[in-house]
Amino acid sequence: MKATRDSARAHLFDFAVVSNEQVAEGAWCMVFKSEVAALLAPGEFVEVSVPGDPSQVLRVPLSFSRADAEAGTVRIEYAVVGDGTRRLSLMRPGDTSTLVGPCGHGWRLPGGEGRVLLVAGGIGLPPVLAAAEMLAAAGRTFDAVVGAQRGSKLVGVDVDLLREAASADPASRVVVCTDDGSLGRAGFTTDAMAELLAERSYDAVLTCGPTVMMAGVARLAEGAGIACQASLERMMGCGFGACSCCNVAMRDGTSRSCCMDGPVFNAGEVAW
Amino acid sequence: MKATRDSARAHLFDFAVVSNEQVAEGAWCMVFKSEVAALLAPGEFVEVSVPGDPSQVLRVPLSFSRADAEAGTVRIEYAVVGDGTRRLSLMRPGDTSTLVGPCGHGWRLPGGEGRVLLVAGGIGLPPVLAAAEMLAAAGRTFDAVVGAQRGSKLVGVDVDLLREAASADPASRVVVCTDDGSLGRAGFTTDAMAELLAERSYDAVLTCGPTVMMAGVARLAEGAGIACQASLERMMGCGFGACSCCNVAMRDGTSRSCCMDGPVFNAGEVAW
Amino acid sequence: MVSNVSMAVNLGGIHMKNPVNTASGTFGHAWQFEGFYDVARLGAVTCKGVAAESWPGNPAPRVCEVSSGILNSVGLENPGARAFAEQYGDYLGELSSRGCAVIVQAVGHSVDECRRSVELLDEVAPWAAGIEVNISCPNLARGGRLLGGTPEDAEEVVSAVRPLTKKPLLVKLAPARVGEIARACEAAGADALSLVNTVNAMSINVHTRRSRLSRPTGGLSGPAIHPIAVRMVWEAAQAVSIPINGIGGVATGEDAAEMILAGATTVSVGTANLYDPAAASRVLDELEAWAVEQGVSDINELIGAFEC
Amino acid sequence: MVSNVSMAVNLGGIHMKNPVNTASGTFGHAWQFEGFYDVARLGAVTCKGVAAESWPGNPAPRVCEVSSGILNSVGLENPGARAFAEQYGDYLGELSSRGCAVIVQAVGHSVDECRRSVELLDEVAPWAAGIEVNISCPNLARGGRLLGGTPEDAEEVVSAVRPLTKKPLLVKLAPARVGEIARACEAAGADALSLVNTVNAMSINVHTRRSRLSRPTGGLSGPAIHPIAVRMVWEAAQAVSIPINGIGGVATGEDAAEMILAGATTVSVGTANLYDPAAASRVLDELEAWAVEQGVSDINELIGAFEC
Ligand SMILES: Cc1cc2nc3c(=O)[nH]c(=O)nc-3n(C[C@H](O)[C@H](O)[C@H](O)COP(=O)(O)OP(=O)(O)OC[C@H]3O[C@@H](n4cnc5c(N)ncnc54)[C@H](O)[C@@H]3O)c2cc1C
Ligand SMILES: Cc1cc2nc3c(=O)[nH]c(=O)nc-3n(C[C@H](O)[C@H](O)[C@H](O)COP(=O)(O)OP(=O)(O)OC[C@H]3O[C@@H](n4cnc5c(N)ncnc54)[C@H](O)[C@@H]3O)c2cc1C
Ligand SMILES: Cc1cc2nc3c(=O)[nH]c(=O)nc-3n(C[C@H](O)[C@H](O)[C@H](O)COP(=O)(O)O)c2cc1C
Ligand SMILES: Cc1cc2nc3c(=O)[nH]c(=O)nc-3n(C[C@H](O)[C@H](O)[C@H](O)COP(=O)(O)O)c2cc1C
Ligand code: FES
Ligand code: FES
Repeated sequence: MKATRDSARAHLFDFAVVSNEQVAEGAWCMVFKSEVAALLAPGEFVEVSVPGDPSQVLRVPLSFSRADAEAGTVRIEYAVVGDGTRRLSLMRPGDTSTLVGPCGHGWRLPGGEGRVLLVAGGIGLPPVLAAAEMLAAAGRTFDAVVGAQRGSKLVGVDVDLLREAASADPASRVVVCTDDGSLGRAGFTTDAMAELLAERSYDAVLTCGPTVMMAGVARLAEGAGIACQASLERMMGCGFGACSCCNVAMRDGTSRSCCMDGPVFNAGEVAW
Repeated sequence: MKATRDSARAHLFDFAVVSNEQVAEGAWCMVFKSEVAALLAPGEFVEVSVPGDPSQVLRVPLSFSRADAEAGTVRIEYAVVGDGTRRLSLMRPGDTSTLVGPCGHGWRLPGGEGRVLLVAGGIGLPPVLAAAEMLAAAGRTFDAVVGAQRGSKLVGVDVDLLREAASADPASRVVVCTDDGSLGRAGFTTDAMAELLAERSYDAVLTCGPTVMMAGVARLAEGAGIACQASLERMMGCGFGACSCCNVAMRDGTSRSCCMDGPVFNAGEVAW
Repeated sequence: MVSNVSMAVNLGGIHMKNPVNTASGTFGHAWQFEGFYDVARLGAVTCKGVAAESWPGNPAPRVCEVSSGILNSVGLENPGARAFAEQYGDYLGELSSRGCAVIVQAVGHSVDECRRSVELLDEVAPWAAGIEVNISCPNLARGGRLLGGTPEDAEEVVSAVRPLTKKPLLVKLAPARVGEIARACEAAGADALSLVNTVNAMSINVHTRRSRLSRPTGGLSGPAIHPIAVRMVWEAAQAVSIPINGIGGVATGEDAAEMILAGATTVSVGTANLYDPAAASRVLDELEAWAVEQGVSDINELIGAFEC
Repeated sequence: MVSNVSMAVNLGGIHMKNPVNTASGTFGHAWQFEGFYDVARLGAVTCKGVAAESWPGNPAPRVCEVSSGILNSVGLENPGARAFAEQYGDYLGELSSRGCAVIVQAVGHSVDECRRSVELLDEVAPWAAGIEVNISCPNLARGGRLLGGTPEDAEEVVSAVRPLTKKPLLVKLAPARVGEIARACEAAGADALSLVNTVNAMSINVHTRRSRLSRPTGGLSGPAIHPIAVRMVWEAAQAVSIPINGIGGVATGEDAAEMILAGATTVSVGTANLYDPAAASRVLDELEAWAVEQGVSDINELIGAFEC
């Protein structure tokens, strides 16, 4: 595609924290108010500037679980894994900063009319919830597998919202699993997925989670001949195509930009 | 002098802000609680770590106007001139950080029993107030000249405390002057000083303020044959003798450490 | 901002309406910034380096954060000169007609490859105001040796490419031996110099004992290198009489002003674009405000006006 | 902290009970830190450089702040070797008997001056565990050229001073061409190398158009240079087989661990001592905790254990 002056989608916005609370072991949920809310599509992300340490210059890329255009609010969930996310967890209602967005290329509504399978692992849940709400709004049915290391790490409120999104379809199944069996069934998301694949047929699989998990999901989907979209993570320099830091190696030997061509890719094209 | 293991006076202390308010145009006053209070002598200083910007590593050297050993509190006054002092002004009661102190070598009680003249310019007032209280406690009499660019920049509460310290001596004079005449008499501190020197005799002059002012004060004192102590400022790397960044050139061609040999020097020895 | 200070400068034949440029590799192909401000307000933009044929670059991760800066190991990934012009030429040509000088950058793994990329760019980018040849990328594994790491090597590359274009030729230097190398480039016919490129550096994850990048080393950029870059611009400005485009950790108008005082004619904003996408536009406003404060009528009066 | 990891290392004949050292010029003469912690816990301390005769250093201001670092232009002010030993010898001798190796540093404006200061230090500092010769100070105006700026110059200085002491001889390098210069120093008989010294840099007050120091340039130190220093330690470690004392922006145990993984046997804490006076002691605790976490029984197993 040829770039034009109008190709640029990312803008700079202010945001103001509405709430910011711990929702699971190591996981926080923040709702903020920002004009970006009206522009975000499921699976896209924002680049947040976290106050408090000017020696750490980069923004933090974050997906969202819900963007409410009317209320002008966005809900993000994040794991505190380093200093940027730690400082993010210290922001209080009323605190303000800036973000860049919308960034990236989100979920594509799968073709066909059949059932969709969602597979989320750990902090990969937020964009999968956004996908569930997108599917529900489009009148599509889906099942979901949600996994975590242990129950205490699972963002329960997201699982509830996911069930809510699925509730129009009585046949829908939402399977929770944990590595240690402390909540739901014991085992990996891929185990649960394999069982579902054996029982039901799906038009598409949408997944987000740790890379190893997504690679497994992609393999299963490919084996079953089902189209699969995966939301990838990369260390990012900018989030809007300026630096080429976020490359994703593709099976065909080419390289794609995670922040422009992704973060959602056709899983079958990625060199896992 | 030979260094020994016990020569080191500076320690690391926590402090907690009790109050922090603007007291004049561009000037703030902070009272904090810290164990260093019991160790500080008038004219010494502390090196404060100001939170909020890890990219600015150095501590800020600050004199104090009063250290209350019993209450465990220290009162500092500071001008907001750059980012460190700006961040200091944002600290709120209850906020904590660390400081290094006591630093330096403070005022020496002047020999003799005669009257002492204090000359303070701008934000040089805090250590001069500490000197006034030291003199009062020692039963010594003094006059004071306090100058500022304009009235709005003068820390009035310090001038009041200075008057209070002088109040045991009915003959004491406290002269306020401003460059633009907006408060007290119009003119420089050195003008007022010259008039006082013509009228009264002094055993010693103690001064702190802008370098040009102190150089003028030192010249007048020398002309009148009066011993003069001046509290100098230098850009500092540490404040406790580790880096040699704070040198003061002396008349005899040698160089002294502002943070160890000073900040109070015999004005007559300094190469102004 | 409307002021009475003339901001126009001449960078070795590239006429810029103001001294603010962008650093190669940190500004995409410029269109990405149209959502943040009108890119045409900048004096110039410099595009990501391109080779004659496409390069894959290094595996991920390509970036990590360090104190006041970042390390990158992008490895000059690029689609090749023809694909570059195909995808971005229309936009860049339009940007140029909107009054912003567009500088394209040529890279190569050898003198010959540099020659081919300059030749190709000269052909496919008629809208370009100038061609910059990058003789400095620290990510380029070339027997461990930079394309222009010594005065002799630099002179060889510049002499080789100089005859291939009539456009102003800029040479982008690595942050080492800049005085000598600047002189060699000038002697070989460079019209202007860009400096500095990133500083070779390293960051280790002490838990895994591995590099935080996919390569052992990467290039350090951002505020951390600014004082080093200013010193090198000063050194180069004293060594040559061709104009200098100052690069390294410029994030504010004051940073840009330091570069100009040290002897730079123009200033490129780099890493700051990534975390503060409006940075270059803000730097321009702040730079102009500084020129006003300094009481000059022409920003050219401030070039090299450092007093020592 | 009591752990089962052996922390003792041998820096070219200097036996240290742990790898934590301090950087010359940032630790006074060590006694200043006794108010912050028991200095004898450190593996070693390195004293400020001294010449045969006293040096005045540069005028004020000698320091300014930049992003994640400072610039200094102290200019090696020192009282001369005899006065140094006179004032600090008793304390340093006692520190040495408390189990902390004391390294003294020799400086000179010429090869001959270096010779004289090494000779004098060898005489007046019998308590010293080793002598470091600083061939790298960027503040030393010497026709614009560093004492050991090229491999040839470095070899000349080291060869000249080597015969003058039986103590372990360390050589402190500037941050340029470290691989080649490290090899030259090793060939000339150095027992160990310290690197890096500060990076020559510049900071201009754009309102006054003057340097923020009393000199046009100064030396950059602190966290900003850490990734550059780690890379140089790695480069030097691959070039020589004598041990390396890694210096540059070390403020945490992780910073120290990076140096060790890159090939340093010991690590010196520098600028961090100034703003965080307990830094070196804390770095020691954090480094030991890291070694425990890495599951080794001897810290020596981690030297150069970077996996690339
Ligand atoms: C498109 C995208 C969407 C994301 N959405 C979410 C989300 O909704 N919720 C969430 O918790 N996290 C999300 N992440 C990951 C999040 O950006 C990182 O966890 C965060 O940047 C870490 O910053 P830090 O300063 O706390 O940690 P650091 O100290 O910088 O790093 C801690 C650890 O996190 C890894 N890391 C750092 N940055 C990234 C990154 N950009 N991508 C992957 N790993 C990284 C590092 O390698 C390191 O192991 C997303 C990442 C991307 C690229
Ligand atoms: C012993 C001593 C005692 C001091 N006591 C007081 C006091 O009681 N109240 C007060 O307001 N200030 C005092 N100062 C000055 C104070 O330390 C500086 O104003 C402060 O460090 C500036 O920091 P900043 O980050 O806000 O400004 P910066 O942005 O660092 O600098 C702003 C301006 O202040 C100057 N400056 C910075 N640091 C110093 C310094 N250490 N000494 C002199 N000038 C400096 C700079 O040259 C610049 O012009 C004292 C300084 C010393 C050395
Ligand atoms: C992600 C990234 C990619 C870069 N790519 C290039 C490049 O293609 N060609 C080049 O000459 N310099 C490249 N550079 C170097 C910059 O142009 C610039 O010289 C350097 O980053 C210093 O400036 P800064 O500190 O403002 O970023 C790149 C820098 C970064 C951070
Ligand atoms: C104020 C100051 C004074 C210094 N004096 C010396 C010195 O006398 N001799 C020397 O070899 N290095 C000197 N250095 C350099 C340090 O020893 C060290 O090599 C450098 O600062 C890098 O380490 P750092 O980033 O941890 O500070 C000095 C550094 C500073 C900041
Ligand atoms: S993160 Fe910069 S291009 Fe994708
Ligand atoms: S400020 Fe470091 S020695 Fe005085």
